[in-house]
Amino acid sequence: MSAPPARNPTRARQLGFLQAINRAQHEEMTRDGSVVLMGQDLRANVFGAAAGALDAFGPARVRDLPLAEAGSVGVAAGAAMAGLRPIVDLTVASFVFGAMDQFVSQLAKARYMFGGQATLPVVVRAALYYQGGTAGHHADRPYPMFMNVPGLKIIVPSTAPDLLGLLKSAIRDDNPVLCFEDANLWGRKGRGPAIPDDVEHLVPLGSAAIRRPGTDVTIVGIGLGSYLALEAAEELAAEGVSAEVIDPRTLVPMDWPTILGSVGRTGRCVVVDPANRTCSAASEIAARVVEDCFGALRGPVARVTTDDTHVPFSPALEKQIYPTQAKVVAAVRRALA
Amino acid sequence: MSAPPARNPTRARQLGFLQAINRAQHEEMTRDGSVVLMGQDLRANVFGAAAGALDAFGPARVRDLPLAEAGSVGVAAGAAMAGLRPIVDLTVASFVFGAMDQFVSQLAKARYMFGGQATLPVVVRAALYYQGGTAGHHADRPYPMFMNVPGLKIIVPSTAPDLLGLLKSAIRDDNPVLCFEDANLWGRKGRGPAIPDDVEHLVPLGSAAIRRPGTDVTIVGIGLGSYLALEAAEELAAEGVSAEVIDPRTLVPMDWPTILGSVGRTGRCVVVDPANRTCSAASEIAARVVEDCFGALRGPVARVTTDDTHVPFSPALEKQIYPTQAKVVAAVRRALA
Amino acid sequence: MTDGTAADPPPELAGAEGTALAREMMRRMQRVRLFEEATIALFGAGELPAMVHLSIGQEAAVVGACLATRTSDFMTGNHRSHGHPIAKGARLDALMAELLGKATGVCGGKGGSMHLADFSVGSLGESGIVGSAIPVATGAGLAAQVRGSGQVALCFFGDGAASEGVLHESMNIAGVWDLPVVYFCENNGYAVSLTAQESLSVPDVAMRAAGYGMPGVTVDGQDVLAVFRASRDAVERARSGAGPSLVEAKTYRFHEHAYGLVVPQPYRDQAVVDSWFDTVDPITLFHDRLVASGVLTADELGALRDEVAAEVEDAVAFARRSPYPPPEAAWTDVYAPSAVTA
Amino acid sequence: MTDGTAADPPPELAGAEGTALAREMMRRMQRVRLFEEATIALFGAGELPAMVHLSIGQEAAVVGACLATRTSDFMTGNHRSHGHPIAKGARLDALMAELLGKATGVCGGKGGSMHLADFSVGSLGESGIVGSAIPVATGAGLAAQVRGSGQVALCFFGDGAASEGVLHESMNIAGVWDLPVVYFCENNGYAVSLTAQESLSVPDVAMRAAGYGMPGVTVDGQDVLAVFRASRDAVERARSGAGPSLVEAKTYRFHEHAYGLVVPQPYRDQAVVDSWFDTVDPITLFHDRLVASGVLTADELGALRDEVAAEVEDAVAFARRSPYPPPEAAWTDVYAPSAVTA
Ligand SMILES: Cc1ncc(C[n+]2csc(CCOP(=O)(O)OP(=O)(O)O)c2C)c(N)n1
Ligand SMILES: Cc1ncc(C[n+]2csc(CCOP(=O)(O)OP(=O)(O)O)c2C)c(N)n1
Ligand SMILES: [Mg+2]
Ligand SMILES: [Mg+2]
Repeated sequence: MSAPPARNPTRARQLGFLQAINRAQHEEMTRDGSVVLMGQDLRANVFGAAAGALDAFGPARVRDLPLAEAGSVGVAAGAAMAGLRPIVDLTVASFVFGAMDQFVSQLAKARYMFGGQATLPVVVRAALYYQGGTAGHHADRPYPMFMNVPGLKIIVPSTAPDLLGLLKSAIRDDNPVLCFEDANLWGRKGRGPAIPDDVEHLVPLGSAAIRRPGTDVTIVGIGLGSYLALEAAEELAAEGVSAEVIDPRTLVPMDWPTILGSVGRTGRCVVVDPANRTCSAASEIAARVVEDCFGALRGPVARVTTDDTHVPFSPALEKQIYPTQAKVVAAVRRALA
Repeated sequence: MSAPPARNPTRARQLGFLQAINRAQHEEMTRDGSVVLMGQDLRANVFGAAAGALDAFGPARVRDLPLAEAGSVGVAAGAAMAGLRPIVDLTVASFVFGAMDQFVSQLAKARYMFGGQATLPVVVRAALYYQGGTAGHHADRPYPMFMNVPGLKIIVPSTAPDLLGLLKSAIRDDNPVLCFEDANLWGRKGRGPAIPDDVEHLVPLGSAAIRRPGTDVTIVGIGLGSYLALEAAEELAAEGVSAEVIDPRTLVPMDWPTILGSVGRTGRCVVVDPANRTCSAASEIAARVVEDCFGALRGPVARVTTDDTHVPFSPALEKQIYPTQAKVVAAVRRALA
Repeated sequence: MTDGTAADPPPELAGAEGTALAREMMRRMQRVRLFEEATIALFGAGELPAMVHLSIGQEAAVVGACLATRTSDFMTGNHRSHGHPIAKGARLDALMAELLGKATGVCGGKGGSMHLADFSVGSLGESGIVGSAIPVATGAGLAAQVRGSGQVALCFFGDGAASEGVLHESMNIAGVWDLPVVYFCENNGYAVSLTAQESLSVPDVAMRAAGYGMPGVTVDGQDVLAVFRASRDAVERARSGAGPSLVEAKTYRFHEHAYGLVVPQPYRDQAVVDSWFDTVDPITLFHDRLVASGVLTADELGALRDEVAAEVEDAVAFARRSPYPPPEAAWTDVYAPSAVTA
Repeated sequence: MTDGTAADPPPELAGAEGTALAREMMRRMQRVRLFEEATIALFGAGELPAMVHLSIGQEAAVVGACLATRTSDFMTGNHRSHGHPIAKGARLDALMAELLGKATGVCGGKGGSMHLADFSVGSLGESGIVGSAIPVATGAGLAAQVRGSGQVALCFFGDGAASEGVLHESMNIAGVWDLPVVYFCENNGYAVSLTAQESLSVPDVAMRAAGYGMPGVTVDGQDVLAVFRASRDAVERARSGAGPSLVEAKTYRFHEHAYGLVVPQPYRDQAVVDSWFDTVDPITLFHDRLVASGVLTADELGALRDEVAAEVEDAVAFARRSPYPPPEAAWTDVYAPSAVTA
């Protein structure tokens, strides 16, 4: 959790994950005076994505929150109903649970229950802080729970350009958007298409990215899972297997045409999802694939997920429970068998 | 929410849903002095399952809780770690969200994170109170969210005998068990095998029930969904389709051998689940079926769920969004196509 | 004044402006009362899809608080939902249509009795999840502060809700940030069957205000003027930038927790409850006070009641003749349209 | 006593029993201090898998509170987790092994630095989720009450955690039910970089006690005896059945929020922080007081420190030579064995 170097426009094309957040927030707060930023330790920039925000936008729009997750999300909901566009930095995804009622009963439902009177342009950010020895209370990957709640949008960007573009779209979106940031990617520099320098680099919510075209199997990879998928695809290419790798980028709304279209072509599907296995995003994708692509399907849809256990502290234990390149390769072999 | 008639042993074989709860709680509290009951409006028996409890077991063991969901579940967790076996009646499943952090961070994780030192024999009960005009804040069916959390067990009984036997097993279980009670079944009398009069009528957690044997398609039905499945099966029988109906009864641990064995025989599967569609229990079952039974599968696995919308108040709207017998029949036809 | 027992009108009700205020207080209390009596009739006739929680007995609390705010101020509340928007100035017809699940309902028939909201009068919605709207009001206060709009947020909650953690989190945030919020507790002595004594570790909810560095007062919730005064002070404080306050009105729920809810075991003495209609009815108390102090005559007050009765009758007729929402409304308003699309 | 500046020992520390208590206070404070200094060294050497939150500077608060309880009493705490079980009497070797993720760790290597628990001394676990263990302690108090065991539950939380809703819910429930719980706030002035002033709407957390009908006191958290006295009163009250209390110790966090956490922007004056080691070190303060009042000599205290140093050294050696858990431990303890099986 050390600070990133200050945002440097000349390095925009090699933008890091935290700088992407910083730039998205900075640009959108500049563009729209109703965007406010609330979170923990923003002034001290403990998590590294808030550099310069307080100086640039002042204490009315950049606020350090007391420890109160339900209060924080609920205050954002009310502020949104009354005209602001809050961004709430809950820092670590394991801290979302205390706010669950506010997510479900207020953020997700208010617009519907009040017949469209309410608009809730709220972005809630939280890092998926797993695989780093932080143990069971800091390493959750809870986005599947939120996928079960209509009314919320969910993004899980995996590249810095995507994070920049998706977060900017999220801030402009009139719906509550949860942004889950895979902390294992904090260190990686941007990849994919070069980022334009202008402030209109937007990635629309609900559009997946085909990271690598292929013909034999579709590997859908979420967050860090998209990298594992790419690495597995390269390993498999050496054996003559051509894998198409898709990063959904947005989980709600999911880009079904891209995913189902791909499986329709390849006839095989593996999903790589860092969430716990049962009722994971992978489960949803597998269920939808078998429901809508059964005719094209030539093998089982395999899920590569975190095991249904908690995150152990000991590094000797922790590394075993997550998806790995080897597990993805094995799953592809199962899907091809 | 009117009171059920007082528990009457001579009617045990035609036990209603609320009486089954009452009897399970009464028998287990009699059997084990460490079982305590906490909930809202127990003394006044507003929800109808607490008749006589206060008189029988006294105010130390039967407690009306202030409105504080996180506090209630967390207090139960702590009491369990210190030797009690609490039953918490949260009344309506839409009220669980305020306690989510306590469910996830304490109830589900404490045993694991403390290396097995903690034992958490806690039962949390909540009614699935949908389809009755209560609108968005009382009609949630949130069990899939909890299925994504290892360490919790989850039961969704659909008959009074099962509720009795599962709840008794849950109270004796050394793990946290969430009991979701489909309120649409409150009015139904017991069905299935006659209930023995003795106090050892136990249904083990993790065992599904085959409600109806069949050969052409497996219909897995959860809660009220198991009745819709049976009714659909009867309708389909008239057309010569033989449907096997399975009620999982426990969602965690799921009785996979029974479900997968059935699909292995029938080659077709439809899942009826009152939860919201995305990341539902139906999604998990479909994903597992396609992963493990692909070779046997002769058609798409169809999910019949509640639509991904909120529960509208107007009766003109509400009835459309849930699974119905007609939707199940249509899904079976899709699966057979 | 014709005899020695008549008092002078209190300063707030003196003069033409005072008379207008008195009228408005009575009008809104009558609106709550007669709207809800109509609701009882509709419930009895089987015209309501689900149970309803009534504010009868609590009219002075909700009206006294709301009349201390402006229409442009914000408000949230709870499952006992009818009184709040009525007192805030919402139209009765759209509220009644909502109770019947009609398309013309204030929430298009999608919210229902526990979840009324009328954004046009600052009513940001009532929560069926007890306590859950408390941070929402707090956030509306934050928006007012950030935008410098001069608006205030009024946050209704019950004695039962006072035990919920979000109240603590909200009052603390409001206290730290000096947000323009008035936390208003309708302490009617019960959370369903649980007495306030059993759910609260202090006799008065207002005693908790000091723990948040804000003023807290307990007032007679049957006295609309006392409630109005305490609320006006709190609203002024909030509007001036001095921060939040807590006002607690001790009041009475005359009816059962909800129409449609049978509580099997008695938890309060029905004879005592019945006597409240004679002893602590806020409308009768105010009526008699207005007449005694010469602000309005019994005839004027009778005429006002008739006006409101007609308004309620119209609302019921409007609700009845309104259509149900079209089937596709079940799936709309889950999301707002997106700004950025592919 | 050799000169006029020496004071008589305070009554708690007088006589043989008093000397034993003083020894134990010092021993446990030294255990916390030296254990954590060893932790810093291990962290620097790259032997710790993740960051650690230290209680250095807060030893008087945690030890004063814990020594007011019995081993059989319950305790919960938070991410700043080492001091609590140490002060409650846990063995250092199993704690240190836990920090290294070893099989012999008190949690089998599955909890780690933020989540120590030693049920054998009543330590029911520390929570990495701030505030989340507060109701757990409250529930332990409930169990003690229901079972009539005479046990008390000690609940540690920070100034940051004081803003969490579960504290309110827990204190209210404890207040209503007169549970034997001592809510103990280690107010070290900061929640990471946020000052207590910025996160709390009152100057003292103890000011909130009145809102729950319980006594609340603020004590000097650097004075182990003052903390002990306040805690003893609260524990006695709880054990007697009179209900919960809130004790707030104003204390100082000498080190950064966590070793391994770089805070980019300074939020406190490092020169002031550095001066604390000289001015408000609870161990130095107690040491000088014991010597001045003739309870223990400097030599005796030096020997005691050496004993503890050896104990810590052994703990480190034990932890280092212990094996990692077997791979399959990743999947055990998710569930306890079931009583009822098919
Ligand atoms: C979170 C939550 N828990 C429980 C309920 C069920 N419930 C509805 S109203 C109520 C009592 C609320 O009491 P109070 O806040 O005093 O409001 P009142 O009904 O007296 O107006 C309860 C327990 C609920 N709606 N939401
Ligand atoms: C629910 C939750 N929110 C945020 C965090 C991140 N965090 C860890 S410690 C801490 C500060 C806690 O402050 P305080 O309660 O005063 O304890 P201290 O660290 O000062 O001992 C924060 C914000 C967390 N662990 N849990
Ligand atoms: Mg009440
Ligand atoms: Mg602190």
